[in-house]
Parts: sequence; C-alpha cells; structure tokens
Amino acid sequence: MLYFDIMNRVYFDHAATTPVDKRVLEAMLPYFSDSFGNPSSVLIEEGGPPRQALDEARKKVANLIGARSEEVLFTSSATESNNLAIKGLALAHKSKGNKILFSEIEHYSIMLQADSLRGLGFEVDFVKVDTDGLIDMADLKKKVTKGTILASIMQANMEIGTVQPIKEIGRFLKEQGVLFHSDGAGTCGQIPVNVQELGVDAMTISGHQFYGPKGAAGLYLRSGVPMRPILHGGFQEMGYRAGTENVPAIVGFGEASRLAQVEMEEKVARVARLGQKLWAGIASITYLHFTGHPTQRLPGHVSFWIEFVEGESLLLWLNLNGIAASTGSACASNVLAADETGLKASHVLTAVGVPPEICHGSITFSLGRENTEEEVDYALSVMPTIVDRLREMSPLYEKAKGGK
Amino acid sequence: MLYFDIMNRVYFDHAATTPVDKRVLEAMLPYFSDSFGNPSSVLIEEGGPPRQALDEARKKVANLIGARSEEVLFTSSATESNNLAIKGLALAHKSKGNKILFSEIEHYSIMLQADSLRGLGFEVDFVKVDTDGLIDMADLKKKVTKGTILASIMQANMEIGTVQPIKEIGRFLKEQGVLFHSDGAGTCGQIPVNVQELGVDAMTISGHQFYGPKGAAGLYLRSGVPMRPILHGGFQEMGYRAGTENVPAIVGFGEASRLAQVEMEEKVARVARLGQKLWAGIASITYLHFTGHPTQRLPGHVSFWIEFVEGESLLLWLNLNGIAASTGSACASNVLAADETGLKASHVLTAVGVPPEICHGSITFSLGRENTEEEVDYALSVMPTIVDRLREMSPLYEKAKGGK
Amino acid sequence: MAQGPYSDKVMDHFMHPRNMGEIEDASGVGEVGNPACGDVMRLYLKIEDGKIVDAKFKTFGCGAAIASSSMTTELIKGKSIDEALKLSNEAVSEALGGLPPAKQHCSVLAEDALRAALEDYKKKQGTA
Amino acid sequence: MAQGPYSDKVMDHFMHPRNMGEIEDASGVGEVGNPACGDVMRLYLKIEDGKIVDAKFKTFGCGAAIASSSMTTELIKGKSIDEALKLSNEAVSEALGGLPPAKQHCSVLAEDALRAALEDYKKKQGTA
Ligand SMILES: Cc1ncc(COP(=O)(O)O)c(C=O)c1O
Ligand SMILES: Cc1ncc(COP(=O)(O)O)c(C=O)c1O
Repeated sequence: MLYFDIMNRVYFDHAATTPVDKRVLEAMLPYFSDSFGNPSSVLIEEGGPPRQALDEARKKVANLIGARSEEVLFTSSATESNNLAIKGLALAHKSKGNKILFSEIEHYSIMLQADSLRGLGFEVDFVKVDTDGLIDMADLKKKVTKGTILASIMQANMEIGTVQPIKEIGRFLKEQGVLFHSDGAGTCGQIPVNVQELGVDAMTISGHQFYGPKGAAGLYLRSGVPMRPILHGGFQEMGYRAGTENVPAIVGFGEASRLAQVEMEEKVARVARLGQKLWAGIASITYLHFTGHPTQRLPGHVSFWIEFVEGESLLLWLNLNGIAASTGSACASNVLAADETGLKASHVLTAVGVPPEICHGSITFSLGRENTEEEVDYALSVMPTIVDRLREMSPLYEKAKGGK
Repeated sequence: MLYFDIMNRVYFDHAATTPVDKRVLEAMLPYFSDSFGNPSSVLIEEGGPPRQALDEARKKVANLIGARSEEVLFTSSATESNNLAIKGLALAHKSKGNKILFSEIEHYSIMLQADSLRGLGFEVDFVKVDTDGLIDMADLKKKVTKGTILASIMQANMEIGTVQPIKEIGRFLKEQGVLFHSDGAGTCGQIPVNVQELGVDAMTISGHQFYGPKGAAGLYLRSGVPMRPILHGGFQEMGYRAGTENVPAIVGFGEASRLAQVEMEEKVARVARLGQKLWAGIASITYLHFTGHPTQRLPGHVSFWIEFVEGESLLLWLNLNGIAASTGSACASNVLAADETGLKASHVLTAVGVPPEICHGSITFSLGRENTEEEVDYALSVMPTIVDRLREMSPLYEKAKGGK
Repeated sequence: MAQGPYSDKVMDHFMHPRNMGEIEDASGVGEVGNPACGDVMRLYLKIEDGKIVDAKFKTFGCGAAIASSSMTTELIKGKSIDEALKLSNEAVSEALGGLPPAKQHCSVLAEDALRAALEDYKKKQGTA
Repeated sequence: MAQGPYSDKVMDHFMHPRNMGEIEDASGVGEVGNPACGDVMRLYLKIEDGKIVDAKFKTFGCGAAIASSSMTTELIKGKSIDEALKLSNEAVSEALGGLPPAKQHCSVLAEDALRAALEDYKKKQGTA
C-alpha cells in the first residue's frame, strides 16, 4: 500500500542542502538593492555598509569555529574552499616536498583534485579507513613520509556520517610538521567545532548545510600559514580570493553561523534523538546494514544499505511517498552524467568495505531541526512496504530466499 | 561652496556594481527558503524546481548574447569566469602551443594570471593599444606567432570606456587558428552583444553590472571547444565547474539578462544622451583630458583626468558632495592593500600613453538607467568648485600658472 | 514527475511495472547483467507457434532498468520470434520517451535479456 | 565617515585642512615627493628665536597626504626646532588616528617635508 498523494514533504536530506532560515534571508535583504555597493569602492559612501557587513559576517563565522576574524576567507562554495586549500597550500609549500595525503573517503571536491595535483608535480596518496569509516591511524602514520607537506582529512563524511577524531589526527600531523586541512562541510554549524582545539591549519566551512544561503562558504586559514590564491585578480579577501564579494550571501552565511552557534545545543539534542529513533526503527528491516560508526557520527544522520534492494529504486519510491533522502554523497548524484562512467559504486562505500556485488547504493537520511517525531514514524511505516515491493521484483532475493 | 548635506546620492559608478533590480530580486526570492533544493538531487522532488530554474536562467543568459543554452556556464563572478577561461583553455590546448596573448589593458583578473600561467609552462605576451585604447592591430598581427594558442582581449575597458572592434579581431584570430576569449564584463547586458557575430570562442559575462545580483556570472564557451575545469569536484555545469550552484543568484542573473535584453535599446539611448551631456559640460574644465575613444565607447561612460588634481582627493570630494564615481578600475581600488606596492599608476592609463608624472588617477563616471538630467546638471555644477579647491592646494598648479 | 531525470513514461513503468512476475512453465528464460554492475534482469517468455504469447520479468536495478524491462515485455507480447529479434535497445528507449545518457545501458540490458531468453528457447527446442 | 579607509581625524583634516597656503617671507621651505610617485608636499616655516611661529603647506596628493601635511603643521607650530626634529611619521599617523598600511608613506613624506624645510632654514641661516 503505497502513498502517492503526499501533501507535506518529509525532508530527510539536510546533508544535501537546507532551506535558508527566514531570519537569515531577512538579514540578507538590505544588501541586494539598498546597500548594494561594491565593498572595494572604499572611497565612496556606497562601499561602506557592504564592507562593514563583510567584517561582521567574518566575525560571526570566526566565532562559530573559534577562530579570529582575519583567519576566515570567503569563497563561493565548499568545493571552492577545498580547491583553494589544497592547491593553494600545496603550491605555497612546494619547496618543502611534493607529497599530499587524502583520506579514501573525501568528497569529490578533494578526490578529483588528485589528477590536477599530479599535473603540477605532486604525488597523492590515500589513507585508509576502517569498516566504521574511521581513519586507520596506523596507515596514516605509515604514509606520512619525508616529503609529505599536506594532509586533507574530512571531519565528517556526509554519506556515512562518521566523525573523525580530528584532534588526535591533528596532533600527529603537527608533530610531523605536515599541514592539515580538514573539510568541515559536514560539521561546522552542525556540531561544535573549535579549530584551535582540533589543531587544523585550514578548514572548509559550508553555509548551505546549516540554513545559510548557497553561494557563500568559508575557509579557515590559520594566521601565518602561506597559501597561494587560485582565482587571480583584484585584492579582495586579503589577496587570497579575487572577485567582487557576494555580499548578501556572505551576510547570510554570517547570520546563519551566529544562529547555529546560539541554537546548536538544542538542535543537536533534538535531531540526535530523532535520529536514534529512526535508527532503532529501521534496524528491524532484514538484510539491512548500517554504514559508518555507530556512535561517532553526525547527529540525526542514519545511513544504510539493504541487500537485494537497489538504492536508486528505493530512493525513487521514498520520494514518491513524500520522503526526500539521498543515495551516495548528496552533492554527487550523477544520474545526469554525460555517460555511464559516472555510475561507479561509491568510493566511500568501497573504502569501508561494503561489497559492491551485493550493495547497490546506500541511503542516507539526514535530519534537520524542522523534522518531527511524526515524520520519523511515517518514514518507519513506509520503509518496509517499499523494501518488500522491490525485493519481490528482484531475481536476486528470490535466489537468496530459495536457497539457490 | 561645497555641499556637505546631501540627502540623495548621485550614483555615477555603475561600472563598479549596480543595485539589484526589484523585479530581479522578486524572481530570486522563491529559491531561498521554498524551492531551496539542491539541483543535483535529481531523484527527489526537491531537486526539480531549482534544476528547472537553472535551465531557464541559462536560456535567458544565452539569449542575451545570441548563444545556445549549452554554451553558457555559470560561475561565481567575472573574475572566476576569466580564470576558468584562460587557465581552462590554455591547459586543454597545451599540446598545440604555449603562447598566450593578453591586451595591455585587461582587468586584473586576466592580467594577474600571467605569473601563474608562466608557472604552468606558458609564455604570456601583451598586445599594445593606441592612445584611444583601441587594440593596435599591427601589434596583434606581429605577436600572433606559431605557438600562439589563445588570446584574451576585453570588449570594453571599464576605466576608459573604449569598446574594441571584437569582430575584426575575432576574424583575424580565427584565420590564425588562435582561440579567442573576450572579457565582456563591461558590455554584456549593457550594449548589444552577439557571440556568433563577434566570432569569440569564449566570453565572460557579469551580472552585477546590469542590475543582477553579485555571486553569479557566466562564461560563454562555444560548442565543441575543449576546456579544463579549475574547480574540481561534483558534476555540476556539465563538468566544467564543480560546486553546488548558487541557485537564487543564477535565477537573478537570468532574469536580469532577460530584462536587459528587453530594455536594452531604451536604456542605451537614455544613458548615452546623459553621458554626452556630462561629457560636453566637463569639457570646459581646463587641463582636463578625456580618456578612451571619443565615440567607440560605452554609452554613459565619461572618463578623464585633470592635471594638478589628484584622483583620490577629487573622488573623496565628489563623494562628500553626494556623487559616487570611481578612480582607476572600479573593481580594483586598492587603498586597503596590505602595503603601498599596490599603489602604482593604473596599467590602463599607462598603456594609453597618459604620462604618470602629470596624471594621478583618472575619474570614471559610469551612468545607469536611474540617473537623471538633474543629476548630471548637479555634477557639472559641483566639479569646477572642487577642481579649483584642489588646485589651489597644489604646489604644482601654482608652478604651472606662475610659468615656473 | 518529468522534472526528474526520467520521462513520464519511465516513471509510469517504474511505478506500475507491466508483466512483473514469473512464468512457471516458460518456453525460454534469459538472465543478464550481474549485480556487480548494478542491474540484473530476468525475462520469461511463453512461446506458442513461433509467437510470444506471454512475457514476464523480474529485475533488480534502478528506475531505468525496471522501466526498460517492463516496456520490453509490452513490446514483444504478440510478436513473432523474428519480429522480436529485431527489437533494438533504441526502440525500447524511444518507447519510454528517452533515457538519460548514463542510463542507456539499461535498455541495452533489456535487449540482451530478450536475446538470451530467445536463445534459451531455441536451445530447449533443439534439445527437446 | 569612518566607514571609509580613513579615520574621522583624517577626513576632518582633509575636509578642513589647517594652515593651507603659503608664507611669503618663509624662514625655510621644504618640498618633497615627486609627481611621479603621486604626492608633492611643500612646507613653509616661519621661525623666530629658534621657535616655529608659523607653518603652512601646499600639497598635491591623496587624502592621507593632505591630512598628513595639515596635521604636521598643527603639531609643529609653537615647537622649538629641536622638538620639531623629533617629530616622527608615526607621531603624525597616530595623531591622525592611524593611516591605512598602504598610506603610511604619506606620513613619511610629511616628516621628510619638515626635515627639508628645517634643512633649508639652516642653510639660509648659514648663508645669511
Ligand atoms: C564533505 C563535503 N565537502 C564538500 C562538499 C561540496 O559542497 P558544495 O557542493 O556546496 O561546494 C560536499 C557536498 O556534499 C560535502 O559533502
Ligand atoms: C572588465 C572587467 N572584468 C572583470 C571584472 C571582475 O569582476 P568581478 O569583481 O565581479 O569578478 C571587472 C571588474 O570591474 C572588470 O572591469
């Protein structure tokens, strides 16, 4: 019995993006048509309010992560922050060595830089994770060698939810004199993050995952760490990132950061509770395997795969029943790719040892502050029906059942 | 008699940026908190409206410049478009040669790529302009040599207003088999532009100079021309530009393009008329030199420098009298630079032969559609007083007057 | 629905697959694909007097795979073997109102399943 | 106003320069800078009994240059030559509530102009 007449959507895909908070939009509005000036127009009055707004926003983002204002750069997206951090730090420290480490489960915006880095004369190696998605510290220690200048290890993977022990990793890398960038797109604004405590040299911050607007993101860069720009031009962002600033989006990013900080505790508690309920309920589905670490994970993040159930079909049926989720990395869906080479098994699932021949797509439910207990109940009521239906269609399930 | 109590600002700095048109903002609003989905979330309903909105916007921008939809890529700024075009085309065509040509008067977002291109193994040479700012065709012909793969010549320089004969340049470059990128940040949406007629392979389009929002810009890339991305990651923008799309800004950019196209003729006529009036009135100031071409120039663009009058001081006084203008390239003001190395004479003025020892900063008035004849009259009434005052303070003027 | 990657036809066949199931005494069965590449299709044919009188399928796979299987059964029912052999993946894809480029291989898989089932039928005939 | 690159003090001295003009029978005149680098400052001093009794300036330059000139004249009026010689560019900049990094050289220019004018005075004294 499937439901096709869904009025209210159940949005369990906050890892992909979130709606802009109305208070955030309110803060942005004056900067479109009224205080519209170019912040670089420092000699005329029009440049004043937008420039002050950038300063304010920088303070708010810095506060969220325990940094100083001068240590926060604005970019257009987490992808750009990741590209700036990796290429910019690598190029600025090339004289010290040419080896770069990524974890195996980085987002595409780190992973797919490897080729371009090799073209620039760098070597890229990948650090393993265990079956819970946690960095294999022994492998990290083995792979940091003489010429290693930079390591990029994400704080949380949005496909499997695992949160890394960044502090421990940071301590080790510091001892070794290796620069440490961490992609915090999945964590900053969502769980408490303090860059000082974590010991990172650079960290990517994404606004649109915590009710800020698309089009603005941040890069924390510890004071005194040299970095090259990748977009050349004007003297914006202390010379690290040229181009007229997207003032309204940056203002929104700042305000979202302020709100996230103020409301963090309550929100985390709430979505964690809902997430636990969802987790417990889903656990009763047979042949279901949770992915990621059972406890060291993002609050409200429930990810799994089900034998004999193909991920896309499950996602489509959830969608038809009013539930928005994602399969694989939310930002990397590639059904619309130019050809089928984009349709490989998720590198993240492979890295945590999920057998590609029985898993076809994980499902990620990422909850947000507006979700309710009723929505969780509803999802739990719908899941078994869909799973049964898809299994009924599957020649594989029948074999498993039939014992053949 | 200077006026310090200005209620209404006279904004003559449209080359720096423009306010977002209210109709444009209206079009953007649904995409912040309502149709907020990630366009890459193709399998869920939330991804539909934003993805359709991107398609629509792409069509509108393509229409504005006579391109096909698939030939328009979205970026975060004209600066990014310029960086993507130059680095992306250069890298994709490296096997054919390593020589790149820029005009001497390109914006910093082209100019300052030179070092990074040299680091990648390219040679960069610069094509001269004449005293009106027009490309020296003989010099261009001389400098296109065997290994030349790419030339970037802007359509209009925002500091001096000169509009280049792009069609003629394009025809020549095509004959020579040299790829042609043109920075159209100063022209697209402001004067009629047709990429087919112009014969460019790539063209930068900036939205915030024609009443679109900051945070979205475009790059026209002719079908079939290979280009490498510079931001690696997800599969957005046909693989040319990774990162979650800034949907509201792109929607606004599209709507601004549509409006610009519909209202182009009327707006151009109007600002051209006001510009001519301003030009004629200002011409009566002694020791004043107009910059750029007298007729082949942007409508409503009046640029000049005045002997014995320092540009920044003039700009500050204009500002105190309620008039917003710019000195040098509007987007490249550098009073806030980290040190004084940023305070060199404008490379554009030097290129058109303005003697740095008597010119200290040009002033650019760039008019927009909301400017009125009264505002022009007001500016004309204020200018002589300010100029007199600054000259009175200048030890140089006194010498000139005194004949010493 | 056509906002998504799939045409309305694909979604219709995905939501309401035609001829899903098995044929107990099938004249020919074809199974293609392998789970490692994401889709497995099994096609059952009932053939009488050289004519496909019934067709059913079971498919593990994405929306396009399910819709392609469903559409294939529809297209071949009532056809002669020779006619069925002429069915191309393009015809399946076209009948579905098109498939995204990355999903064209699903229609190829359907064509393969059909050929395998007919192959199986011929083999059974030969050895019968 | 302090929204711009300049402090309120700088803007005040820019808008209302103190001691702008010339001294006909100056005891010492110093001119520094050259137009090629953007600023030219000329400082006139009237010195009586080793004390600066009047100071005036003419400056071609940016806001910071004009304000630095103006502030310098204010700071040295009434001072002895020895005291005036101790005036540093930092003191000028500080009295102006700070200058942007890229504009610090304007206060250096003001210090230079002062030294040049005092030099000129001494030379005139020597040859008088
Ligand atoms: C961990 C991580 N980093 C970076 C990104 C890229 O974010 P954006 O597409 O906003 O640039 C994503 C997207 O999901 C992500 O999951
Ligand atoms: C010709 C030209 N191209 C590019 C740019 C860069 O624009 P943005 O700062 O919006 O990236 C400018 C800025 O004024 C410009 O004048």
